[in-house]
Amino acid sequence: MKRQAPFALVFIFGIFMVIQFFVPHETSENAYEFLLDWIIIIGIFALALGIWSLFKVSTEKIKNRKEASEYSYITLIGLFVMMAFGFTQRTGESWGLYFIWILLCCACIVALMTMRASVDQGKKRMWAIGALVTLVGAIVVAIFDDAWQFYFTDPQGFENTMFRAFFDYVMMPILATMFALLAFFIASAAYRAFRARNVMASLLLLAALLVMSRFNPYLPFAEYVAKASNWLMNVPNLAAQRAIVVGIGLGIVGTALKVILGIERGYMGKG
Amino acid sequence: MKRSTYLVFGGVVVLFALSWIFKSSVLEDGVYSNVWEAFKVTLAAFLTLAIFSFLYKDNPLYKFAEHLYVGISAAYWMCLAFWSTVVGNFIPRTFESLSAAFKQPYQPSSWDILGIPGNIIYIIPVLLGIMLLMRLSSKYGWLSRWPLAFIVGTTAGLNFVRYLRSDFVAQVSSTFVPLLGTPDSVSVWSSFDLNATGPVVALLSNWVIFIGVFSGLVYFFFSKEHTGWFGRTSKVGIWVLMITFGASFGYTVMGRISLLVGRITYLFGDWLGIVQS
Amino acid sequence: MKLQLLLLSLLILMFCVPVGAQEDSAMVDSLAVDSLAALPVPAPVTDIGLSDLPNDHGHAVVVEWTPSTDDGSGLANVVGYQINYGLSKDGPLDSVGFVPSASGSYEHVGSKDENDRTYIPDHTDLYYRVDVKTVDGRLLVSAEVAGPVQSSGQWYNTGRTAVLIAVALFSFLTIFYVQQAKAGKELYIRPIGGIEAVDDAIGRATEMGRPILYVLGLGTAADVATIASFTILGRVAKRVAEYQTPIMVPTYDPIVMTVAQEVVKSSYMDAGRPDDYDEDSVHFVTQSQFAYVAAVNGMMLRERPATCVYMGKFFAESLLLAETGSVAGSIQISGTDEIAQIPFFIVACDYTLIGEELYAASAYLGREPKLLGSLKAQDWGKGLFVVLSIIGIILANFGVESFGALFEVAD
Amino acid sequence: MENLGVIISLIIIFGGLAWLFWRSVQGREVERRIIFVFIFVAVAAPILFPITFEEKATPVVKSLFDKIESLPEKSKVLISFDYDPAMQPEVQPMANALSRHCLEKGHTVVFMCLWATGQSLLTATLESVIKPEFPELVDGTDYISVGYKAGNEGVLNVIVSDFIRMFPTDINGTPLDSTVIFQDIKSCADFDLILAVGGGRPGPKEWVLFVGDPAKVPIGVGVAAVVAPQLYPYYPRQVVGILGGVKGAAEYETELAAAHPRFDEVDKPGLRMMGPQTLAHMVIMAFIVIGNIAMFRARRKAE
Repeated sequence: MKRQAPFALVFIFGIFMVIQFFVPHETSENAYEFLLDWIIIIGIFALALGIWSLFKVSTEKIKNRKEASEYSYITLIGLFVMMAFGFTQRTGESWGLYFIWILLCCACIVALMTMRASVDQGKKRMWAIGALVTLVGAIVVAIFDDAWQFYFTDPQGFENTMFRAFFDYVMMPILATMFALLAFFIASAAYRAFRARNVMASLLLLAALLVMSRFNPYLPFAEYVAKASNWLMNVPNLAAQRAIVVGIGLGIVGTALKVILGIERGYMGKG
Repeated sequence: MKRSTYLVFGGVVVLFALSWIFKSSVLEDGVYSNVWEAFKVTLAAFLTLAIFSFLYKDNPLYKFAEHLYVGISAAYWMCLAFWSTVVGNFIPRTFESLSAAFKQPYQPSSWDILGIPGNIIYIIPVLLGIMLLMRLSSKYGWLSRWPLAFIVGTTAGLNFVRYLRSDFVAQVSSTFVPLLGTPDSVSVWSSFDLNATGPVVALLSNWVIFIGVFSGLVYFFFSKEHTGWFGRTSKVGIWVLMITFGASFGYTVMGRISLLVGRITYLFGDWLGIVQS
Repeated sequence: MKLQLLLLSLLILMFCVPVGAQEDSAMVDSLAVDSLAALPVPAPVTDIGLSDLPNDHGHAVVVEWTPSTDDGSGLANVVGYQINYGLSKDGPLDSVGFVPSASGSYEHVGSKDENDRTYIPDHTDLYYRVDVKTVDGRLLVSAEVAGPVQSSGQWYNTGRTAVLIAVALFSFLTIFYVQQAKAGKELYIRPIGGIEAVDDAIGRATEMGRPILYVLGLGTAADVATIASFTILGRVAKRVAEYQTPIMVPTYDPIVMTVAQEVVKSSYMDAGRPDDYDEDSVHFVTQSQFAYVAAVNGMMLRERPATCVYMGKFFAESLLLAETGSVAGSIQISGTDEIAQIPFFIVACDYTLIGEELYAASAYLGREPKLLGSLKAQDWGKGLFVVLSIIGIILANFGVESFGALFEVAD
Repeated sequence: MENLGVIISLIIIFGGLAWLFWRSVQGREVERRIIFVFIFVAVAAPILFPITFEEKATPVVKSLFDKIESLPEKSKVLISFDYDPAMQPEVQPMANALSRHCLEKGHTVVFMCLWATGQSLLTATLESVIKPEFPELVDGTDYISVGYKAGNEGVLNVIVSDFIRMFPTDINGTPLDSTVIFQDIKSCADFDLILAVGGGRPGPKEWVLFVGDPAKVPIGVGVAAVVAPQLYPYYPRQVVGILGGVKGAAEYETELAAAHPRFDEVDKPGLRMMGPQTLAHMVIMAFIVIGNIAMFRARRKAE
């Protein structure tokens, strides 16, 4: 029962989705939308598991004094502060004691993490008291300060200046810069790997050089280079893509069928 | 941490503060927004440089930016999931009073299964979700396989038919290109004309497409030994693949450089103000 | 800040301009009616035909007509046609759509939701009228109201028969070859470079006393590439458990994390070392693409894995991961079905499984003959593709188009 | 000062590459950080000191330029702005350069758009390019903007035989009948050249199919880089010339500045964006060559 029931579920829902594809009727369509909604809802619970895993791994790192473990504090402070921003918003013009509250929250998180990470019982108790005190302080501030408030029923948090600022000036620049690192890596990868070692590598190298040289204004035959690279991108590329797509399609179909029929069970750890 | 680390860190903080002060004095507007705007721009520039420093080697600045980014982005996705999925997707389908509390228009399901109204059925995914959380318990951990089985089964069925359709059946007819003539229907396939505008080059392109697809597929044959003519065809196949991989690598360079141009323009323009952004 | 302002204003522009421009043209249009009212009136449309849209869930009707004789020829002053519909022949009809000149049909697809503005009831009489819109913005109301017609949903989509046949054929082939394999028939599978490398790479990590990094990519558990990757992970984890080498599996999706934990745990049990399994070896990072990459890159440079395996769905981060891996001095094995990223893996990794090879690897590594059965079926699929293509190409040379139509699949 | 910066950075880049090249002949590899520095300089230098390369116009661009150049004065040209702000960085430079060129040659130009979003971008060109740079030209006599009309391909179907029927007035509400320009323009067939700038649908392709072919008017197009390959099949029979992406714009700007020195001074966004791209591509290609030389030399040494 424990081992077989999940595979029965896989089979039932798999076959259902296959049949659904051929039935355009409203009932089948509704069932389809229903099932997709279910997956999304299960995903929410999974996200909770994920956040728990992030918290646990971060504290374990500190506990085991792994390399760069101090930085785990930054991760968790960032996590909880950003979440706090996402659910609060000021009610008037002034921020009141908002930033004191944020600081208290940070202190509480640090105390909690250190408590979890410390081995010594006495220290553990001390940090537990610290966490409790800051927590009470944060709650008191939250109750008595009415310059800002929590919003759980309406996405005011997205409008929070701090939330926006963290998104625009912390997340976005880092994201764009990580993406921009590719400009450097594409160069170093090209240098390292485009070597005419054998026929295959030479073809790879020549095609790349040809396409890139459409940016060289001093090259003779510039027009033919541009045309040839256009042709490369249009014709052989189309052919290769189609061959790969058909292969991938069949691979996906074959694997999915094996999963539905219970032949492939590796994803449940039973290879 | 080593002493040099502290020194570097201290130096960076001082530089950051100097840049902040300088920036606040340059910006116009009220004093408060001045300082705040300058802080934000300087912070973004600092984080940009911290990520770029990874190119030299792993260092405390990169570690700082990395860990901060992980935490903040996880929280961001969590908030997004709460507002878009829980509030936007789940709550309106459950109860009218609950949707009213979240100021969402109530979307009752217009049909029912065996007389059970649609909104009650939404208890099932919640139960499955709770079963997933059971994996934290060692005794009932096995229950968490059920929701996973549900997800995998549903999506396997979904992908099975959809990929069979889009990546197989629908691809068949697109290879039907004439190889011997009727140039008019051909010309769409080609952009390579060498001013000979023409049927010849277009036809050549069709041959290339045909041979490329054919030999590429032969390369992907697994159950036949790649020897003899079969092996030679598969070799042609992998050559065609390599040419196109090289070409798309070369083609992508342009886009990546544009991204870097964007970042450097931010540093020189928005932050340092030495070029027009 | 300037950039933000610019973006914001562009965004506002994008939203405002169509509305503004629409109003503008409406204003000009009314002007035109005054000054050019003397223009001749184009002929109305004729022969309006109505039918239920086939192969759908209902709530949709196809309207067809013969275009006005002044469309493109004659007076040539027709810009398009406006389609109107209503529930009674005499009652008011609502405008539902507009098509440009020279077109003679319109699919009126409505919502199935009763509260929606565009709702069309099923099994109810509907009436349609097609009006002609002229260049000076006038609408010439047609006298002919066609109808009634009823829309309804179907139980079988005839446009998808080609897929049904493919499903039947493929399932038959797969089951047939799996049965053959179970019966003990030997199936030949050609060697695949990347797969042979996996075992060696695990051995290398053990010798060096360094961990193995396994990246499942950005796919969710809904992507088959990720499912294939789970099987490969199972195999790798089992070997790792036998050699007692640490494994690190940072994940991007929480559901993928739970499945991966399950896989690794079972593999350790199969290897007879359940106590060595560390739950935290498979952990969640974040659901943001580049934050995930930043963290994995940091991990590579700090833990210095001897081997990095990337299997699953990858996007722009492929090259970031693979280049950092090479800085860390790891042997790198990759496999993805994301076509745009294969070039980067080929360039930066030691071994790359191209597209379908990823799925083949998951069957191959399972080392169970019955898993290989599907590979044989896949090969038959490719063979069939080539044969059908050649038939189609020969027919295309003789101008036969109908063969291609057999493979068109309805939406 | 600026020239000095350009010279110094070019010396650094090419001098450095030459040094690495010499090293590679001795069979020595380049460390990855050096590559990173080169890429950074190659991208940053042209941003700091606008380095522009002489873009030699490829024949597809050159033929469109020559067409406009060779038309007799007072020829009638139609320019259509069929794009939205997302495509703007790529195609607006082309639209500006083409407008400049036509007006400088003394052609009468009619501006219009098939995209509602094109109207504001058209206004931007009128206000920031045409009015300041051609103060002597009169709206309504030398050029005219008729704006946007809803109807997509339907509009093209009509204007191919009767222009004023679709656009009775210009953007200011003046009846076109009363303008000087439209005294001898009745339909699209009366234009000597149509320039379609855009990248979506309806766009250049629709202009070719619905107007260029039936009315036998030469059409020149400016498109976003991703769409360019789709238009090549129409060149040179149905399309006079194609400007593809930033590169096409840059080539046209160079050609324009060479033929009409007064435009050497104006901002050339196409060329400006090409600087970092060209340098970075050249640096990457140079490194590929260096890597191969190093490999072959090292291999020979080992033997």
